[in-house]
Order: sequence, then structure tokens, then C-alpha cells
Amino acid sequence: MKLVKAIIRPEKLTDVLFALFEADVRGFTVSRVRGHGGEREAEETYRGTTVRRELADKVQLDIGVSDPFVEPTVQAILRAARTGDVGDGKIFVLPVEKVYRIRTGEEDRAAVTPVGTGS
Amino acid sequence: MKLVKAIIRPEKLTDVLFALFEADVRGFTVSRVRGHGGEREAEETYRGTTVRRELADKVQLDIGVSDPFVEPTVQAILRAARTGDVGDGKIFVLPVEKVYRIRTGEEDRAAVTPVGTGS
Amino acid sequence: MKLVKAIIRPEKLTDVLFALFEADVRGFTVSRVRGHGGEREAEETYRGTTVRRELADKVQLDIGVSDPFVEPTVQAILRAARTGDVGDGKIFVLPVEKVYRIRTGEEDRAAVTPVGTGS
Amino acid sequence: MPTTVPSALSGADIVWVLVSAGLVLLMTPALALFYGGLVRAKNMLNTMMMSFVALGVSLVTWVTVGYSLAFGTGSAWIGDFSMAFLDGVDLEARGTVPHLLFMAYQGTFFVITAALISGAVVERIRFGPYVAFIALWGLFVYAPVCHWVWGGGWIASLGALDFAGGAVVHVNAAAAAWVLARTLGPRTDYGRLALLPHHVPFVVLGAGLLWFGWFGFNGGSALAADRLAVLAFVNTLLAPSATILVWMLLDTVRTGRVTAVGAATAAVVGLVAITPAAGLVSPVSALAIGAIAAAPSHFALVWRARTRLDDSLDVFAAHGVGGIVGALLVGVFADPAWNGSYDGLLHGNPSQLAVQALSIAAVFLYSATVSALIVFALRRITSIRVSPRQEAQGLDVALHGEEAYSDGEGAVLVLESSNPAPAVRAAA
Amino acid sequence: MPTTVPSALSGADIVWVLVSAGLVLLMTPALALFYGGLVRAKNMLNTMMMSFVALGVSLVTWVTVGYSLAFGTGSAWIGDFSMAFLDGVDLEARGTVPHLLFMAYQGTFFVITAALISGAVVERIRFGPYVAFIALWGLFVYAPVCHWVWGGGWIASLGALDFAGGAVVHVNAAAAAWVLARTLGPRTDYGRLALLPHHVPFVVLGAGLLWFGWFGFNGGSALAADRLAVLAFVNTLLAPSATILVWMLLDTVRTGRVTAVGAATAAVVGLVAITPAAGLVSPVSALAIGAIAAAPSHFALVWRARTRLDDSLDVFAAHGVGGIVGALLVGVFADPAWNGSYDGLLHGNPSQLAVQALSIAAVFLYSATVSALIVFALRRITSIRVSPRQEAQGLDVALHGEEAYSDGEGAVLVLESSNPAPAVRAAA
Amino acid sequence: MPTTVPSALSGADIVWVLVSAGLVLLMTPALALFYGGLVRAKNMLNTMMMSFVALGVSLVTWVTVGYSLAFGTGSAWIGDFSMAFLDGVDLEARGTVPHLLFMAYQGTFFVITAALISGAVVERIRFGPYVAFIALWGLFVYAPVCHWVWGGGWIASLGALDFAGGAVVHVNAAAAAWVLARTLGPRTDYGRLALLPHHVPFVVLGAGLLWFGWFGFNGGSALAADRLAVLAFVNTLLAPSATILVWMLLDTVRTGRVTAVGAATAAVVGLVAITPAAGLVSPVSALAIGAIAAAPSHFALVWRARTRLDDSLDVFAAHGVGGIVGALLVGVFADPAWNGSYDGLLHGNPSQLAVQALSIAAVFLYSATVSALIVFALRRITSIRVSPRQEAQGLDVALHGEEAYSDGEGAVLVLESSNPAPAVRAAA
Ligand SMILES: Nc1ncnc2c1ncn2[C@@H]1O[C@H](COP(=O)(O)OP(=O)(O)O)[C@@H](O)[C@H]1O
Ligand SMILES: Nc1ncnc2c1ncn2[C@@H]1O[C@H](COP(=O)(O)OP(=O)(O)O)[C@@H](O)[C@H]1O
Ligand SMILES: Nc1ncnc2c1ncn2[C@@H]1O[C@H](COP(=O)(O)OP(=O)(O)O)[C@@H](O)[C@H]1O
Repeated sequence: MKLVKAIIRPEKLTDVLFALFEADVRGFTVSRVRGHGGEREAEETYRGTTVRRELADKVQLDIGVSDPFVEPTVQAILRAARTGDVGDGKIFVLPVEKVYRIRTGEEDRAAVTPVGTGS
Repeated sequence: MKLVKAIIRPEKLTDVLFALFEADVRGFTVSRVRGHGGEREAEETYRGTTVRRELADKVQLDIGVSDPFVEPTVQAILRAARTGDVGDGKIFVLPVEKVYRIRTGEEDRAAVTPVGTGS
Repeated sequence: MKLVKAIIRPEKLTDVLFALFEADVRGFTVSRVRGHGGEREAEETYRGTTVRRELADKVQLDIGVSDPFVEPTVQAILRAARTGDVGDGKIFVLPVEKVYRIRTGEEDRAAVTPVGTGS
Repeated sequence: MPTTVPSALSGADIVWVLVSAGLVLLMTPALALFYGGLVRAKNMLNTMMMSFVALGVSLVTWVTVGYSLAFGTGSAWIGDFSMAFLDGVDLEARGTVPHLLFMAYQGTFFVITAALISGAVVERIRFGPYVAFIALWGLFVYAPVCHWVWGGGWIASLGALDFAGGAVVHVNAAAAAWVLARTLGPRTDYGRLALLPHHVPFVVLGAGLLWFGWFGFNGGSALAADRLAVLAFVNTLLAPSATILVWMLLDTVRTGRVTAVGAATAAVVGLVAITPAAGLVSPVSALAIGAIAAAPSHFALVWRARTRLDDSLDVFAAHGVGGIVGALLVGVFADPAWNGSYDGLLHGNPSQLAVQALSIAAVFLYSATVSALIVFALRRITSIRVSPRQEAQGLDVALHGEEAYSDGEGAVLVLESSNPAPAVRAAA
Repeated sequence: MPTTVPSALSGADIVWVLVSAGLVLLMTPALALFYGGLVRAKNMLNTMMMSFVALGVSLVTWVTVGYSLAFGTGSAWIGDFSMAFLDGVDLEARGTVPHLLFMAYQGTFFVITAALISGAVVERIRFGPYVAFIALWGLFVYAPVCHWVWGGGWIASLGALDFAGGAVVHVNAAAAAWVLARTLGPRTDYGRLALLPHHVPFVVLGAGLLWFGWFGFNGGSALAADRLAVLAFVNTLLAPSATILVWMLLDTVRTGRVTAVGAATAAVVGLVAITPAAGLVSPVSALAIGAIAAAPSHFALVWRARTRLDDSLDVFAAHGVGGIVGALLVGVFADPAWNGSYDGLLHGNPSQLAVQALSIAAVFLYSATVSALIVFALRRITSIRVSPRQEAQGLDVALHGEEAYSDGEGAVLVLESSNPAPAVRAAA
Repeated sequence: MPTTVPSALSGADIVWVLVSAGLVLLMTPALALFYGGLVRAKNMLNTMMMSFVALGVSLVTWVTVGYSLAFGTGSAWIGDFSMAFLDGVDLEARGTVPHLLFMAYQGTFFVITAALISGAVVERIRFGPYVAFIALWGLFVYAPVCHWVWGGGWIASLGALDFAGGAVVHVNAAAAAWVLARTLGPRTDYGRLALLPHHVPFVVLGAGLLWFGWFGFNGGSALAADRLAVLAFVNTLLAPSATILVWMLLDTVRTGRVTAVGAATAAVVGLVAITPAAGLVSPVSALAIGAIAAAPSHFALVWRARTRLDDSLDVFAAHGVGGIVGALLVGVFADPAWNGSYDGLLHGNPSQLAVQALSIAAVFLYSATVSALIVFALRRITSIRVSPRQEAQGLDVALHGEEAYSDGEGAVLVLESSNPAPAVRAAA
């Protein structure tokens, strides 16, 4: 089991969702984050105060997948999230020791197989 | 050391907190996330626009625990977060190589032992 | 490759950013979280309802680094985020199996090297 | 409200009543904000809609038959249908302002009173039955009670004093709220989880706008730009100020801290308490009424939270208790030196207090009873409470298919054209 | 708007017009809120600023030459420069209120009309060209059209009825909005991604404040505290209430649910529809107009969303369709028993309907044509649309260097003093 | 403010002053919103409460002795206690409106002036000492200064012009703000971290509501529905519009972008600047005053941010500088052709400018000195600043035990009944 953690542009989220659905990945968790990287930073002014935004809005996906699904998942994200401009984000693949489905207590592979779908 | 990452229903958070306290787990980090899984999706309408919400509100807990605490932690969450309906969430157990307590620089087991508590 | 996950006080974020920049760490992802630990809890009252806040606002940093950078990164955070009061937070170091840069498809070390910087 | 009315139109009086009607109308969106800020984010829109819908439903009810039932000659108990569909309600003078304007001004009271009730049942009532309830309640409770007190009915004949609606509006709505909260039962997690206000700045802003609107509610009830209007206006300025001070003191004694929700609540309680008395007591008495009214509502509110009665936004503690205190105190402080005719206990007329108590009791009992009958009737037809799953999901999404605060993430467009759209692919 | 004017000042009339001018001014920030709530968070401030800026630009334009072009004697087509820079606009009576007050009251209409247009082009227009557009549009479109209808121009001579601005304000702005939306093209992700309202409570509050302000818009157009003002005011209370009811019904039939955005939109549509008719029809007709107006706008709005016309906040469906329906219905319902002189189809004057249709068509065509010319002229000078990158980033940060809702995290102070500051170290 | 007063009540004048008093009252919640939007989310409620509390504390102070000290006959320096507890303040005419109404209208000025001060010391002052400060400041500073200028005191005798409170309100509050900010010291992270507005839409809405309320502030200061009121009202409409335009220009020149916070600030600065001049200058001069006032405040604000003076919301730059500019310019532009009697430099009376300067200097010095004395006295009794830990935590939680925006997560109900509740288990 692996946890694929992808950081992408917010405006690419819908495209990535569809790409994941097409790759038959139907379980994941999304959160709003902010990232610092190579992007040119915006300056903002509030009355006499000028600030430089070191962080840009990003969206993070956490996707628990069984080993054979790692590659298709990563490829789907790479394809759907790319714009070619600096700031497209990163994907991290982390090892997972155990997965449980809370509703049933099922473990590992069974735990990430969506209801009523053979993945 | 392990990192237990649990995704649960927001309305179950308080119950899970108490279950963790009872299991003597007193350090964790919580964040608001949104998840996609087997849940039936809600439709929304804004003037002429109809949308399908692919994401449901969830809460994620990150709990760093020493190895003997993994099982009790997982069991506490499984028990407290379950409703039996699709959407109850998942638990992932991830390996951790090192833990530090920022305040003291303590490492590993010592780092996750709450102040003044023998866990 | 490792993922350094640090949970710090929100008011220390700017200091930590500068410490990371000085340590030549220029890619990371930040999110707002809330944490429970050894801190004394605040009570709040809304009309007739009294509540105890079990969670305090924290900020989490996720930093993907190649192995030689782990130690400097951790040290930078330990130094910059410390106040000495309970609640300063934790650092977890997690193993990472693979990293991709979405923009280019580059992998691993190359994926976390910021554009135009030799790190 | 004065009953002697000269017969020609006055420009100044028209302006004042126009402005007042506008101000009272504003109170309904203000209440939507005040109530909305006090609930959880997932029920924000439903809560706002329970006020806002009254601007549609109640206004239309009012012009069709409500006004006629309340102000038609009829009997001591209720008006008649003589002015249904505004028949005969024209631009001729009723007092010194056109009859049509009087009708409209009273209509804005009808709207806000219905909206007040919603605070007791937020976060769990089904929307359709709620709308049916306030429509029926308007006809079967508000209209007759309004007739009793302001339409020349039996309470008016008794000589009860209710300047701008202590009994008609606040006690009346609070009784219905209490019945509705009892019948619906508490929210699933009530008393177990913390159900906190999601947006206190809206509560404070809502209170500010309510105060602003209340100048029209109380000041306009003079129906003329005269000394009475000035008295009512100034008392509406002073009473809440005293309530806020005392409330902050009570807060400090109880928890060591002054709270924003408390201050906003105090402003509303002070406004409620001065409503029946506004044009009848001296400014110094208004301060006294404001100050006195703080404690009963404060303790009612604290006590209520420990019971199983989930009157969620404390309509009873704020409007019921506040309204009763105000309506009784007008029987104590009414001062002919200021209002020209009516005297209370302190000015040698102890019987006024009894009349006040009687009028409150009558309104409370009638409103509670008929409200209960309406609820039971509705319950026979349909369920009035949402399912536990809808309650967990939040009423905004469950009932209205909307989110108050959306960032659009994860929302996929459903295309209804023939377009081979992503939405279709997603379903694959 | 009445044209017979007695010649002495009246205190009551002055107060009513003062209050009305204040109320109409409030509509512009209210619109900023209403529109702002409907866009995505990253474009909130830009959207608000597109309304707020009219308070600077349009007001100054108005007092310099706009007012004179609209209300100067001139010809049947346009006024003149005789009152440029308020020359001769003094405190003497124009009707029963000072000339200066009349000018100011009309100025608040000018501001809100310009601001209305912005709804069609949010989230993608550059700010500078937008400001240039509304300034030019005010002079070349609003001023002449206002002259035609209210300044004694040719439409006034035809006998067209437009009490408070169905044609002058709503149809006029909607035509410009439609042209602007067409020319700019849709937002990049329009029709592909869900672009949702980020703050519906602001939409509801905005609608409430707009309604409140609209009492000044319609009621004040009587320019006196008289029966006409009362009629206009009450109709402004009743029409939207009927629209809300019908709209909720249509919502329920279509999607099974009543929505908050729908109810707020309905209130605005009802207000738009009653605007041309407010002082001209009976209160029951006002209810009818409100009820009738719901359907066309509702379906226009639903239909529009399926086309490629990204009139983002449906200015055309709400103000164009609503304004046309209202302006036509005044030709049907105008009732001399209420307004004293003008009759419509139902009162034996079918030709009025033709005059109304003609006036709408003329205003629409003129506004659309000249708006198109202005846009083309601006386009020759500069690009009027932001870059795709700016659009993705959000216009608040890209154009204004601000965020609507900031928690300050990750924002590093840039020190401009000689201080060896962290900002410098950061750059290292 | 005019001093000649005829002796009978006028309905129209009553309405206008009633409306104006309501409008000025609304300014305090509006200010709470404006200020609140400019601070960080964790200090939102505390900031709002610092305005809102004045509605309790200052109003009560006013009716008890404040009004009497300000408007009692007394000496050239201060009033007396003859009207303490509203003794003799009745419904008889003072001018053409009831004395009680005059008192209430002036009371709303007292409230907002106190609230203005809070902007200088947000995010770090303790609530109790702040409340004590504004109560004492009201009595020892506002009341005498008001007496000097409007109560027949020495500045009035000099012939200084201050139509609606340039010196009494704005310069007066700004001097206190400046002293308080100096004494308290800057916020811990001031000049090191970015301390950004957390809710700019509230800032814009707050500015809109302030503008709306300001019509009552300036227009109502005529105390009658006459030409003077119209002049003051229209000038209050025009001046800020010019300020917004010029401010946007300055913003563009300095940073290349127009900002929403800037536009909202500009509106307030324009309103401040026209306040002393509203009923005294021609509309075109009002535009000039608005335009001229933009630059000094703009640069004061930019410059201030580079100093160690943490006047956090720039009370001095907006109200102090704006008020001084306006109070001086009234000495330049005052025009007897418009105000009936008073002339300034441009109309041949250069000495007026000197009188204006003197009055500003006197008010500033007196307010600064006495404010400093009050602060020092308070400091002897208690600490006036929160602890660094409370400052880091945020004042909402630390001082009020509330959060402005709560999602309730992680909040555990503390049950005070005997119930063996989860809260008890949690402690185990
Ligand atoms: N080392 C890293 N660890 C964690 N997140 C990173 C790291 N580097 C970049 N990111 C995330 O990826 C986003 C994009 O990275 P950036 O360097 O700007 O662009 P690119 O990946 O296209 O070179 C950042 O905003 C940040 O959220
Ligand atoms: N493979 C996964 N990786 C990460 N998170 C997941 C995954 N599958 C489900 N989740 C999270 O768990 C939540 C519940 O999952 P769902 O499949 O709806 O229900 P259940 O677990 O009861 O079958 C989702 O909303 C999502 O947040
Ligand atoms: N075991 C843990 N797992 C995950 N996060 C933790 C854990 N313990 C503490 N934290 C996070 O660290 C924060 C600070 O911890 P706390 O115990 O209060 O202080 P300290 O680390 O100074 O002893 C907590 O608020 C929480 O967010």
C-alpha cells in the first residue's frame, strides 16, 4: 500500500478529479494548502504596508492506493495537472503499513476498494 | 514510531477525541479536509448552474505514536468514528523515522509523551 | 528522500520561513491545522453555553527533501520555531519512496531542486 | 399606539411613517443576519431563509386577508373580511397618513413577528412545514391578537398599554417559539456537543441593524412626526444602552469576561423591553426599564441552556421574558407628564399593572394554544422535522441545495445541454 | 416622475428627498455586496470595486457635465452645457425642493446604473478600461437617454411612462451589460468548471439592503412627501413579495428546492419590475406585476446559463428582462384612479402599450449600439481583458494587490526604510 | 451649527433630526465593521466591541452628566450640572425640535467620537481600562471641547466655524488616539511581521454604511429640513467622491494599482474633511476640499507605517489630518452666498483662517494633554496592555472568551449540571 500525496494548482482540481475517475481511482482526500517554490511572488499593499506573498494557493490530494495502482495514479495526475508553468506542484509517494476502512474494519486492499466497484 | 492518519466524519470528531483521551493518547493534529469515496453525491443549484459535489466534508487526524500505541489508537478511532453508513472514512498507518519535540529538542518516544503524563 | 512534517505555532511561521530560506530550503507546503497537546485549554462562553477548546491553532509544513538536507531542515525549524512554552509543536520525518515534479515529470532529487537554484 | 386621529394628511407625518416602514422592513434581513450568525455554518442559509421567506409569504398573506382580519371592524375578537385584497384601502387619510401607508407599516410588523419565531427551531425544521406554520400562525394568531390590542378589540377596551408591540409582537412570537421548540424536540447533538455561533460579527452587525430599524418600529408607532415620536425614539436609544451596561456587568460577574454575543443580545433585549413602553414613559424610566430587563433575560438564557428545551436562539428568553418585563413595567412607569394621558403604578394607578399582566397572560395562552393546534394539524399531514442524516449534513445542502460559503472545489458542473460534457465522462 | 411642480420649498418634501437620496446612495455598496457574494473569493474585491468606483468616477462626471447633459434644456435629443460644473444649480426651488437636491438625487441614480453593468463582466475585465467605459457610457448613453425620458426629450413627448427608471436605468444598463459580456467573451473556465457564489449570506444581505434603498429609488421619485410617494413606496414593498413567492414555486417545480440565491434574485427582479410602474398602478396591480415578472426572468436566467453568453451575474435576465416586463406592464396596469392621470390597456388606453414598447426598443437599441462603439474605441487603445494567468490567479491579487480574506500567513513585510530587515535576508 | 432658533416645533424638522439621529447611531456598528475588517481575525470581536461598548457606556454617561457638561450654560470653559440626569430636558422646543431630541442627536455624536479612538490601539489594549478611558475622556475632554465650540464656549465666541465636528469630533478623537497609541506602544510584531486586514469586504461595507450614516451626521447638523440641510447633505455626497478619485490616482502613481482598502479609506477621509465645512461652502468647493484632502492623509498614512508609531488603523492620518485639513479649508472656502453669513479667505476674510488654526490647535493640545493625564492615572491603578501571550493568542479568546468565526471543532461542551457528562470523562 502506498499514499500518493499530490500538490497541484487549485484551478486544475476538476481536471485531476476526472483523470482519477478515468484511472478508476475513486477514493481520495483533498485539502487546501499553500505552497512555496519557484513561482514569482506577488506583492500586495494595504495602506502603508507592503508585503510579499511567499505562499501560493495549492490543493493537496492524499490518495491511498494498493501497489499496482501507484503508477496509473501518478500518471493520471502528471497528465491532468500540468500547465508547464512554474508552480505546477509535486507528487510524493509514501509507504503505508496498514489501511483500515472505518465503516467495516476491513484492512489494506479491501479497505481502499470503493463500495460496489471492483478495482 | 508511526503516524496514524485518520479521516473521519466531522460530526464524529468529539466522540473520537474522547476515545483518544480514554486510550491515553493526548497529542494529535487535526485538519479540515474533503473526501471523495462511495458516498452518494449531493446536487446543488445556483441560479441556472447545477453542480454535483464530488467531495464531502471530513476531518483528518494525524497522530504520532510509539509502536505499542498504534493498535489502541486505531481501535479507539474505529470504535468511535463508526456510524455504519458509507463515508465513515479511513485510517492509514505510516512509518516514521524520527520525531522531535520542538520545545525541548527531545526525540522519538520522548517527543510524543505529553508533558507530565506517563504514557 | 524524506518528508519533513513540522507542526508549529502560527505566529512563528514567518521566522521559520526565513530559517528555511537561510538553510537553502525553498520548496514546501503549508497548511492550517489545529493541535491538541499539553497546552492549557481556553474556556469560551456563548450565551448559556460554556465550552473548552481542546484544539489550538497550529500551522503544518510539509517539506520534501533529499537525504542530506534532512538534518539542516530539522535544525532550522527547531531553532526558529521554539518559544520554550508548551505548545511549540513537533517534527516528524517520514520516508518517501518517490517524488515527481508535475511540471516536468522529473523525479526524486531533481524534482525537489527549485528552478534556477543549485541546492 | 394613539387612537385619536385628526383627518387631514400631513407631509411630515407621511415622511416619518414612510421612513419607519422602510426601517421595519430592514429589520427582517437584519434578523436573518443576527440569527444566521448564531447557528453553524452548514445551516446559515436555511436560517436566513426562515426570516427572508416571511418577506414573501407573510406580506402576501397580510395584503390578502391578514390586514382585514386585524384591523377590520369585526368584533372584539377579530376583524372581518371587509378589506380583503386591500378593498377600500386607499390613499385617503387614516389619521394624518394615507390608509395604504398605515396598512403597509403594519404589514412590516407582521413580517418580522413571523420571522422572530424561527429562532427557536433552527437547524432541524423542514422548510415547507415551517412556511405553512408561519402563514397559518399569521392568520390564526397574529391577526386576532393584533385586533385585540390595536384593532379596537377586547384588550384595547380593557385599557392595556402596548405602544409598539410588547404583547402583540414579542410575547406573541415567543409563545409560538416555545411551543414549536417543545414539539420539535432538541437538535440531535444538543446538550452533548458544542453547537457554536459560526459568525459572531454578523450577530453584532445584525444587532446594530436591528437597533437602527427599531427606531422605525417604536418611533413610527406614533404614526406622526410629533412629540410622541420623539419620546419613543429617544427611549429606544436609551433603554438598550442601559441593558448593555448591566448585561456586561452580569457577564463579568458570572464568567469574568464581557462577551460580544452577550452585548449584541443585550441590545436586542433592551429593545424588546422598551417596545411596549416607548412612547409612554419618561427617558429616565426608559433607562430604568432597560437596566431592569437585563437580569431576567440573562438568567433565563443561562438557565435554559441547561435544560432539554432547545429554544436554540433563545427566542423565549430574549423576546418572551424581555417582552413580559417591558409590558409589566409600562404598567409601573407610564407617566402622563410625558405621554399625555396614561399613568402607571408610580403615578398612582396600580390597576394598570393588573391590566398589563392580564393582557400578557391572554396573549401568551392564546398564542401557545393555537400554535400547538397548528403544529398538531401540520404533523398529521407531514413530518415537520428533517431526518438525522439531513441534520448531520446541514440544512443548507440538504434542503436548499446550496452552500453558504463555497470555494467551488470539487463541484462538478452538470451540463443539461446535449454537449458530451465532462460531467458525462465523470459518471462513466 | 411628475412634471407639474409648484414653486415653494416644502420641509416635508425636502426631508423625503434627502432621505431618498441617502437610500439610493446606499444601494451602490449594497450592490457591491450582492454582486461580490456571487463571484469567487479571489475576485471579491475587484467585483466590489467595480461598484464602489462609480461613487468616485460617476459622481464627479455627473456634477461636471452629466447633469447638464441630462437635464439641461437642450433639444429633444440631449441637454446642453448650461449647468456644467453645477452652474446655476442652487438652493432655489425646483418643484418643492432645492434644485441642488434634485441634482444630487438624480446623481445617485447615475451612480447605481453604471455599477449595475459590472455584473456582466466580473472576473475578467481590466479595471482601467472598465472605469473608462462607465465614465464614457455615463456621458454618451445615460445622459441622453435620461434626457429623452425625464429631461423633456422625445420619449417624454411621446407620453411613455417610466416612473423611476425601468427604461432609463434597468433596460439601459442591461443593454450595455449584454454588449460588454458579448465583446469580452466568457470566463476561461465558463461552461467547463463550476464557478460558484463564494458568499451567499452577502447576497441575501445585499438584496435586503437593496430593497431598503429601493424605497428611496421608487418612493423618492415622487419628489414629494405626498400620496404618490406613498403609492410608489407601498408598491415597492408588495411587488417583490409576490415575485419571491412565485420564484420559490418555480424553483420548487424545477429542482424540488427553494434556494436562497433564488429568493434574493427574485427580490431584485420584483424591484426592477415595479420600478417603472411604482407610482402609476394600484397596489393589487403591483402584486400582479411582481408575480408576472418572476417567470420571464427565471427562465431567461436558466436558459442563459446553457448558452455561451457569460453575462456572469445575469444583468440581462434580471434587469433587462425584468425592466422590459415592468415597462410593458405599466402600459397595461396604469390606473388613473391611483396616479391621477395616466391610463393603460386595462383602463381603456391600448396605445400606451405601444408607446411603452417603442420606448424600450429605442433605449435598448441606442444603449447597445453606443456601448458597442465605446468598447470598440477602447479596444483600439488597449486590451480590455486580463491575461489568462491573471484570471487564474484572481483579479484581487492580480489587479489590486489585495486579498479579500487574508490570514496573513506567508506574507512577508517589505520594509522600505533603510532598516536591514528580514525582507532583505529573505531575498538572499 | 446654526445658533439662531425660532421657537415652535416643526414636523419636517423633527423628522429630519429623528432620521439623522438614527443614521448617526448606525455609524457606530458601521465603524465596528470598518475597524474590525482591518484587524486580524483573532482580534475581530475585541475590535468590534471597542466600538459597540460605546453604545452602552457613552450613551449612559451622556444622559447622566455629559450632556449637561457640554450644553449647560456654565462658563466659557464648561457647562454645568443643571441638566444632569436629563433634568429639564423635555419635549418643548429647542429651536424647532424638542429639546430631548437635540440631546439624543448630540448623544450619538458622543458615542461615535469615543469609538473612533479605538482604532489606534486595537489588538493590544485591555478591555476594562479602555472602557474606563473612553468614559473619562468623554467627561473630561469631549464635554468641555463640545462646550467650547457648540455650547457657547470660548471657541464659539472667537467665531470659529465647525459645522458638524471637524474639531469637536475628528481632531479631538485623533489627538486622544495619538496619545494612546504612543503610550501603549506598538503591537509585539509591529514592523516585523505583516499584520493584514482579515476581511476587506467588511471594510468596504463599513465605509458604505459610514457614508450613509454621515448624511445624518452632517445633514442633520442643520437641525432643520431647510436649505442648509440640503447644502450639507449634497456636500457630504460630493466631497468623498472627489477624494476617492484623487486617492485612486495617488495609489496608481505609488504602486501602479488601485486598492479597495484605499478607496474605502478615501471615502472616510473625504467625509472627515467635509464635516467642518458641510453647510458652509459651495458644492464646487466641497469637491475641491475632498480632492485636496486626499493627499495629506494619503502621505501621512504611508509615512506613519514606516515609523514606530503603531496608530494601527491610522486614526491620526484619517481623522486628525483629514479633520485639520477640512477645518482649515472651511476658513478658505466659507461662502456667504451659500451659508448666508460666514466668509472665508476666498471671500475676503483671511482672519477666519487664523481663527480656524487657533481652534484646531487648542482642541488638539487640550485633548492630547488631558488624554495623557487620564492614561497616566489609569496606569497607576492597573496595567492597560495585555500580556504578550494574550496578544499572541488573540484578544477575542483571551479577553472575551469567544471566537469570531468558529466551526465548533474541538470545542467540548462543559456541562454545569450534575449530569455525568463527557466533559467529566475528558478530564480523566
Ligand atoms: N520540496 C517540497 N516539499 C513540499 N512541497 C513542495 C516542495 N517543492 C515544491 N512544493 C510544492 O509544490 C508547489 C510548486 O512548486 P514550484 O517549485 O513552485 O513549481 P514547480 O514544481 O513547477 O517547479 C509549491 O507551491 C509547493 O506547494
Ligand atoms: N483511497 C483513499 N485514499 C485517501 N482517502 C480516502 C480513500 N478512500 C476514501 N478516502 C476518504 O475516506 C472517506 C470515506 O470514504 P468512502 O469510500 O466514502 O466510505 P467508506 O470508507 O465508508 O467506504 C472519503 O470521503 C475520503 O475522504
Ligand atoms: N503525538 C502527536 N501527533 C501529532 N501531533 C502532535 C502530537 N503531539 C503534539 N502534536 C502537535 O504538536 C502541538 C504541540 O504539542 P504540545 O504537546 O502541546 O506541546 P509541546 O510539543 O511543546 O510539548 C499540538 O498542538 C499538536 O498539534
